[in-house]
Amino acid sequence: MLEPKQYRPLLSVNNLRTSFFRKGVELPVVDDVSFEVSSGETLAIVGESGSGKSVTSLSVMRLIPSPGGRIMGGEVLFDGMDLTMLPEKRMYDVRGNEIAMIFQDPMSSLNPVLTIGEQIAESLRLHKGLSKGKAMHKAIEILRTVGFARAAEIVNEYPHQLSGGMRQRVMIAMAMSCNPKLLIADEPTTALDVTVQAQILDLMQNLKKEFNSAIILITHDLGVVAELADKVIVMYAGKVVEQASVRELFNNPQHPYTRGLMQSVPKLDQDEDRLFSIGGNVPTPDNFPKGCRFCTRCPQVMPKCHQQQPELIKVGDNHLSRCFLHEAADV
Amino acid sequence: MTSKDSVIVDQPFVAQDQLGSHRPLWRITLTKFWQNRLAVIGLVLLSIIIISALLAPWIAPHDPNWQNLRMRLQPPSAEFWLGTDHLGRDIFSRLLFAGRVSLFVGFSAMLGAITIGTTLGAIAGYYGGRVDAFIMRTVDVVISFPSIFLLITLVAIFQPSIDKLILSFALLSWTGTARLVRGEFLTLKQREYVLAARTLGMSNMSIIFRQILPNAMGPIIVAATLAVGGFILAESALSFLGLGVQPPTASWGNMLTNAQSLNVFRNAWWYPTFPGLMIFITVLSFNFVGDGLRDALDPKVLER
Amino acid sequence: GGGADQANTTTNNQAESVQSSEASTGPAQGGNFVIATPGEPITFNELYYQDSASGDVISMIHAGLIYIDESFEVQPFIARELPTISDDGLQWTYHLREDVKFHDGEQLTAEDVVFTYSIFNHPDYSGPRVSDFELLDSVVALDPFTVQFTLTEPSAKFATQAGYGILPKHILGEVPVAELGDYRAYNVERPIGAGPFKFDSWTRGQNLVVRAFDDFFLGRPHLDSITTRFVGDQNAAILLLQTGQADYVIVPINEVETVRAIPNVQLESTLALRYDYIGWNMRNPLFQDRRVRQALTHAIDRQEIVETILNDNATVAHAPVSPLSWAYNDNVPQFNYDVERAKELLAEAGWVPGPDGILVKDGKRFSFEMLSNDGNVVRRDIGVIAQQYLRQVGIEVRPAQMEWGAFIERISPPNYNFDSVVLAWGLAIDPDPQAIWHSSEIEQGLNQISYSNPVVDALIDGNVSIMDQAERAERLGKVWYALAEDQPYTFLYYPQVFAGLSPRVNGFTQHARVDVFKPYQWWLAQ
Amino acid sequence: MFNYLLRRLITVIPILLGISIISFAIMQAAPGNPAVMTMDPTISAEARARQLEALGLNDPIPVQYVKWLSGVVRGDFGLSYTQRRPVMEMILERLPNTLLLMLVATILAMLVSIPIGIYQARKRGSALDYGATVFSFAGLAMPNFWLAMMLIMLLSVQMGWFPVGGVSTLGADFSILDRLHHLILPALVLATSDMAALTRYTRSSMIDVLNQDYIRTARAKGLVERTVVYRHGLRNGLIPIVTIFALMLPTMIGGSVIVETIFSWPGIGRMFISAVFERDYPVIMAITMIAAVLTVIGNLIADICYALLDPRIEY
Amino acid sequence: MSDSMPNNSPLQSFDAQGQAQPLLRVENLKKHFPIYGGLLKRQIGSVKAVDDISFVVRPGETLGLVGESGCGKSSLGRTLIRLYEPSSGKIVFDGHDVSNLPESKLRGFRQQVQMVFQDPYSSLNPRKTIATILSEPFAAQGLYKGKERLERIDHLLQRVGLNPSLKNRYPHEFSGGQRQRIGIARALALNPKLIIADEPVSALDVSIQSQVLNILEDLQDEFKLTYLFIAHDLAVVKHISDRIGVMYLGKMMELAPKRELYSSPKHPYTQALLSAVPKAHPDEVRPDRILLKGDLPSPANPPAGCVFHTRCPKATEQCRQRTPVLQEVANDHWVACHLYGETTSEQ
Ligand SMILES: Nc1ncnc2c1ncn2[C@@H]1O[C@H](COP(=O)(O)OP(=O)(O)OP(=O)(O)O)[C@@H](O)[C@H]1O
Ligand SMILES: Nc1ncnc2c1ncn2[C@@H]1O[C@H](COP(=O)(O)OP(=O)(O)OP(=O)(O)O)[C@@H](O)[C@H]1O
Ligand SMILES: [Mg+2]
Ligand SMILES: [Mg+2]
Repeated sequence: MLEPKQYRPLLSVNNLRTSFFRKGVELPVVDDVSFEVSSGETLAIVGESGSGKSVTSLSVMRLIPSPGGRIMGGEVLFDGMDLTMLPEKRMYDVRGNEIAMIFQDPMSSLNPVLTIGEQIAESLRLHKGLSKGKAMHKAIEILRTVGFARAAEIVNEYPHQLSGGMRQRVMIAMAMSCNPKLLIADEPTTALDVTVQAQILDLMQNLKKEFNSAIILITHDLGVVAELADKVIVMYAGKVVEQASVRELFNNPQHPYTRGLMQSVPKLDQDEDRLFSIGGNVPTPDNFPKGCRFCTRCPQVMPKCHQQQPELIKVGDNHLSRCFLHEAADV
Repeated sequence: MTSKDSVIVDQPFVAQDQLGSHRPLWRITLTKFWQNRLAVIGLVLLSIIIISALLAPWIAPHDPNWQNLRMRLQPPSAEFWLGTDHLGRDIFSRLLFAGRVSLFVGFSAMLGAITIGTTLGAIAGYYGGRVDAFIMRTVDVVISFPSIFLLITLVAIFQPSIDKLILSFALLSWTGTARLVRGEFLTLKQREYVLAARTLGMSNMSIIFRQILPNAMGPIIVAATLAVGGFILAESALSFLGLGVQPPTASWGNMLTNAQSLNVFRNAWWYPTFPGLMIFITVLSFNFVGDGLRDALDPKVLER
Repeated sequence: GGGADQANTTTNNQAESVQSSEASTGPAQGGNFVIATPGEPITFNELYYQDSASGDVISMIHAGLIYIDESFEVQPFIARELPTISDDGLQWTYHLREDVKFHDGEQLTAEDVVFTYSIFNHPDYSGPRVSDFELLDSVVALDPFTVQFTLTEPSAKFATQAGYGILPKHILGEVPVAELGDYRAYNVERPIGAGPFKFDSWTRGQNLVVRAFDDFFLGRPHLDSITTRFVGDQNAAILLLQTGQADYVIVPINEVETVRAIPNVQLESTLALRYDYIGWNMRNPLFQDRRVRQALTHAIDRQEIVETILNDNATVAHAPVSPLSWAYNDNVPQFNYDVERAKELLAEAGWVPGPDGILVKDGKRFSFEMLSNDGNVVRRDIGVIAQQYLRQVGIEVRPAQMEWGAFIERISPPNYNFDSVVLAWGLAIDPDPQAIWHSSEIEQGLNQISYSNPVVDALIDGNVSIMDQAERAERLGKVWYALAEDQPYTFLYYPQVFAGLSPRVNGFTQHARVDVFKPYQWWLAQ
Repeated sequence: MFNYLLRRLITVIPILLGISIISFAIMQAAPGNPAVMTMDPTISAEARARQLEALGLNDPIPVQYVKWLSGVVRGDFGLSYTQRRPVMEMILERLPNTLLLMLVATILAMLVSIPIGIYQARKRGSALDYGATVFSFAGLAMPNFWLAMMLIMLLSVQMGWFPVGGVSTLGADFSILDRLHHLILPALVLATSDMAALTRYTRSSMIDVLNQDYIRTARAKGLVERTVVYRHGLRNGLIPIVTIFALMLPTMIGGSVIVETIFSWPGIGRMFISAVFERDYPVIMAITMIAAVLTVIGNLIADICYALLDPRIEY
Repeated sequence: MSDSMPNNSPLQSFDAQGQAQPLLRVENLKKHFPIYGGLLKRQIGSVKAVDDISFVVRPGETLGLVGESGCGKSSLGRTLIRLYEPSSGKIVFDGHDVSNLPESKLRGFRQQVQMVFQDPYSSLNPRKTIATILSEPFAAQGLYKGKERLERIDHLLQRVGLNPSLKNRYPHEFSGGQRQRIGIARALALNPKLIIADEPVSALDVSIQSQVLNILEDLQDEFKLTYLFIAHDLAVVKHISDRIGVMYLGKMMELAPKRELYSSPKHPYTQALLSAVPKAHPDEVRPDRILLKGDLPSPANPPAGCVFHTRCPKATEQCRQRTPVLQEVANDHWVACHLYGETTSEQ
């Protein structure tokens, strides 16, 4: 799927650094993150809670809550333009139109006082200049594509009248309404039950084929990654620790964290006697270790790890990992 | 650092340094409070006011009730720092003593209202059912009472006195607290730590007092702080109508009663100004502090 | 005598010059005169009103047989002259003017007078004037313009009681007396009188307008109309005067200086027909000893109170009679400020200082409550001031204030539940001391402090039958003497009343007893 | 909706009954008989009895209550002790003035506080936010009679910009401008504390709302900030504010007592004060009940608005 | 006690199967929450959170309970531990019927059955130190005093892998995983026989989740604990349980030993549930997903007949009409579905 196409990424994030400030202290919540996504490609970002996945995606959208947070450096090249430099006015045209986003919690991500129709039509009227009636028409149409049989009625209903799975489908419909080139899905299924998650994953798979958009899929569920992603980056404490194609990552995880992560989840088709477990806790941004951020929990920690930050190192085709172990192996 | 116990083989990293520095609750609360500039200003002002009221007998330069009719409405001077009133009494000394009365009224009424409100609210919220329904219907009635009208009627027809004033204030203003506490109890009793306490076989009383109440204290304290200011203001309004604390006992409110005269307003600006200012500053400070406490005691700080 | 000469007038210089220049050209016609007052009237029927706000409006609308002038002399009004009184003092005959018309154009005749005065003694009459007419036996019209009153006993007092506004029989004649008090069609909505002004409109809470009555028997008033503006309180009234939105306000004694300071405003004043006092309830053993009461008066510096609190706008009182009255007599014992004397008297009465400095006798501390009503600023302060004065002689006073209703309740029969009270009496024109001082008034009347002195009783009995004023004055002088000596009250002072007038007001006469006096003489400079 | 309204109305009845019983009881418990107070102490016993009878004061207290209540149901609050005329009539003369004052004060409070509150929420930590915060605290701490007196002295007496009181210029023809001119100061004083409170509430409610996920969604859609704040934020932010409006009604009625007295405003607040001092119980009862009804209506309106604004509420 | 039981009850055969007497036996348990509404706030219906459920828990085993959100797992757990009053049915613990014991007599039961909660943030009182929280079980039951109590607390902390020196800290100073361990320590304090764990790892990150699961397993071995383990993550349940019950809309749909359940799920709902789990590896090829249509019906108004029939791909007319009964279709494998043989119960 990747090879024959001329490789020109739709989005390329280079050395992104986003920080929050608490009492004047900078908390580098996203630190030196780089990745690329092309049309038709799905990039998954995995990592534990607090590792900076959402902040990364919000940085792309330039929706970091401010005051409090700020993009400190790096560039976000989308279709050739650097979004971090774009005037706010131009950003309005990008958001929702060229890059759309869906969020984790469908319960709270829809405005409770506006009807579903109003909320979907809003984007269409704004970005596509459709009239009120036309936009509503289009909204019904999109709702059909995301699997609402009763689309014509749903447009007049309010979010609270829908179940979680339905709301998430509305969110997806809203995101897809303007045919965005890039869709960012921030943990779109985490809050949902498995059976509903299956419906949503199914829907996303179909949309991916249909629209040929690029997708950034944020999740902490490796199963979802295996199901949907083409490429994966693994984040830990604000840093990308490993990056690879999905097969490569599952077959040949390099970073001790990725490996630990994979071993610590119980699997349906295996009978493990005892789970592997990464001890300790994820460090919080106000006390990230000085060296490798994983050094406090790493089973293979070396003295060097406490001192120095490792770089991302190429460990295979399209496979990068941030660990001193690979250096040692090279030497 | 490693656990001595063999059971926990894979826990080598539970290190203290993972936890950051040890921050007891009061320290967090204090720090948060300290960050609120207005609240700190309020607290400082309040402390000054309360302390000087407490120390009134020692710091007042004059007998607050000593009249010198030949020295009526004297402007502020070295002898009378804030001037004299229409009976030649020293306003500064009276303000100090009046502070005791006003603060006493405010605090006592607050204690009454908060006690009633907390008790009933806790019972209603914790036990629910009929008790709850009964208490909440009572609240509905009392809360719909046009309380100022009732207050005026009450104090007017039963000769006003400090204790009746306090009682009326308390009886008419516990409803807000009751609703607040009930709401807190309704949510808190669903908290898993309360359920846990129940599964441990704790008695209802311990659960109410040891598990729920401490966690509901934040909003109660805030309400209490704001209430004191409210009552001081209410007393002054009644005093304006001649129905507050009765002379010769001085309260800030009734010092203003005598200052209502146009003559005083025109020719003795200091007389209406200072008691008014005291009320204003005190109430303002209570509100500042209450607001600061609201943030500082916000349980969200602790929950994540 | 010696009433009117006590009244004085102070006017701002500027205003005076305006006034004098206008005076030469004579009164101007027209204009709307604005009175600002906190009180709103209740009824315009003089037989039923009790409040001064109603009284003020009634003075504009109604006319009586006689009126009492600013020197407290009785003057004929609808009557052509003062009544002729039979030798036994029982028959009083009034001759009416023949040019008096009601506002609806009907002629006022003797029938109307008879009609009006018959109501007082009607068994169904429930108004507040019953006691005034207990001695009235009958009233008849001798001819269309002559009325004769017959009394059961001679009464000097009756001379002043013929001032009630005459009601039109042609309108009220059919109304049962029992319903008259609540007959709103007349009493409130459309009062018809023979006075100088016709009722025009009443917007409650805002204002009441009366208009000049063209056929008023003394000629059309100078003013076109008088508007009484109802305001929230005295302060508001004074502010209206200052901002030129009112022409006349009654100035409370504690605001006199305020008004005096307003440029161009005229301040009129006269001694009020009133005295303020502290009453000692003799049901309480504390006050049963005359020496104690005298000591109490000695201990309070009334002169200082007058000079300071009242800004000298009052005169120290020693007896329950106004200096304005012909019955006034200053030959009475005076108990002026003398702390030592007070202490002596208390010691004589057996009071000795206790451990805390408060006097004790038979194990009882000299401590009592001094009640006043909250409406009155000055009287409320007096309680506080008295507390300090009496403290000097070892007596503890606990000042207390009550809202007026509750206050009256407590000091009136059958409760008499008080130790001492700060209050004032507004006096009637006739100086009869019966109602307040006679021991027969203890059970039901106004003798709230339960004063009882057989000598005084005897002097009071029959005083009203003495038709000779000088003779009666002498007798009353003895009453004043006895009362002053007994000190059932500490007589405080006779206050002045003040009227604040806008600079354009002319022809205003200050009267000690009524706020609205001869409004038909008022006029406004253009 | 109809059912909901009906249900709410039904719950109002016991509340009003409770209030009336308590008020009635308090007045009965008061020492002495106020009706007697207005009578001449020297009148005959029969005349007195007759008057008491006429006022219905000879009945046992529960009977008096029931009579009173049955009158009230028919819109008859009895006769005023002092004025001897139907209380209802007296109230109808005054109530419109009070309502007008309250209405203008409410509008004033809304117009000032909501935009400021929103601005504060958007520009948290700005100088203006800080300033408005201090101001709204000051508004809450200011005794209103005090403020009223200061404003009169300053703006009416010293500067002469406003009349010192009353509803309209004497003798002048009716004009809206003149009315407004008289309304501004009393309405401002009446509105002050609510204005302050409302500003605080709007601020915190909007801060709350602007932190919600759906606001982030709206931003992610590319909506301009104005649309995000007003279309998506305000509608949600207003929902809790509606409750504050309901709470404002009773404080405003209460505030009218003092404001009307100071500004010589002929409303029920001022009438209440005179009635209290004259112990005119029928008037006191009537005004208390009317204030209660207004309070309850305020709550009702709030509930209805709540239901209208928030589609999640089921009725 | 057993004579009150109907003959065809699954309980009987469970008993017969079990090596020992069951630790917990649940018979026809219902928990209905009333719904109030209408003009007079009368009860107008009820949420059938737990609707006629019967099963046993054998000593020493882990019984897993799975099901989608809102299917009544927590309600069941809380009713079992008598946090909720059962609407009807019987709870027999260790041979004693505890379903109707008054609050005052529950003390003994409370010592033996404990609960671990889902939310590590709300399950510890934020205003109390860890030491206080852990001393509460002893205080409530009047066990141990003074120094001994403190020693116990230290011991408990060590058991769950926490440094006892941290005991004077407040919950907010701990991470989610650590808090969950404190919650486990509290449940362990009274040496219970049965622990009901209501989604103890759902709120935790994957890497932390395994720490807690391991501790639970270790403790079970050490103290011979019995678990009722509630979760919605099928993989986690499978990892820790011996037998698994699948719930749907307040009913038990299938109950079987874990391997049996995963290898040959019988109930169409179980089948759909299992097929919905995302694949563990990108290369994995699986038969097509069984996508359930529609949404979970409201437990206030469950469908008649089989509650699953509205979404069941294999539903027949009979499913719409009759409620299937849980019956044994293979060794220790129980299913409530009309596809497996005739049942007699009529609705
Ligand atoms: N508005 C904010 N203010 C301060 N810190 C923030 C804010 N938003 C996020 N952070 C911090 O940034 C870090 C990364 O947060 P982020 O939301 O990106 O994590 P995540 O990987 O998306 O986690 P999750 O899986 O929980 O969604 C966290 O430590 C968080 O505390
Ligand atoms: N206290 C309660 N009062 C009323 N209804 C309740 C109560 N507790 C739970 N319910 C209802 O009972 C049903 C079952 O809820 P329960 O919490 O037992 O589900 P669950 O399976 O634990 O779900 P989850 O996976 O979300 O925890 C739900 O519809 C819920 O709304
Ligand atoms: Mg996130
Ligand atoms: Mg649950």
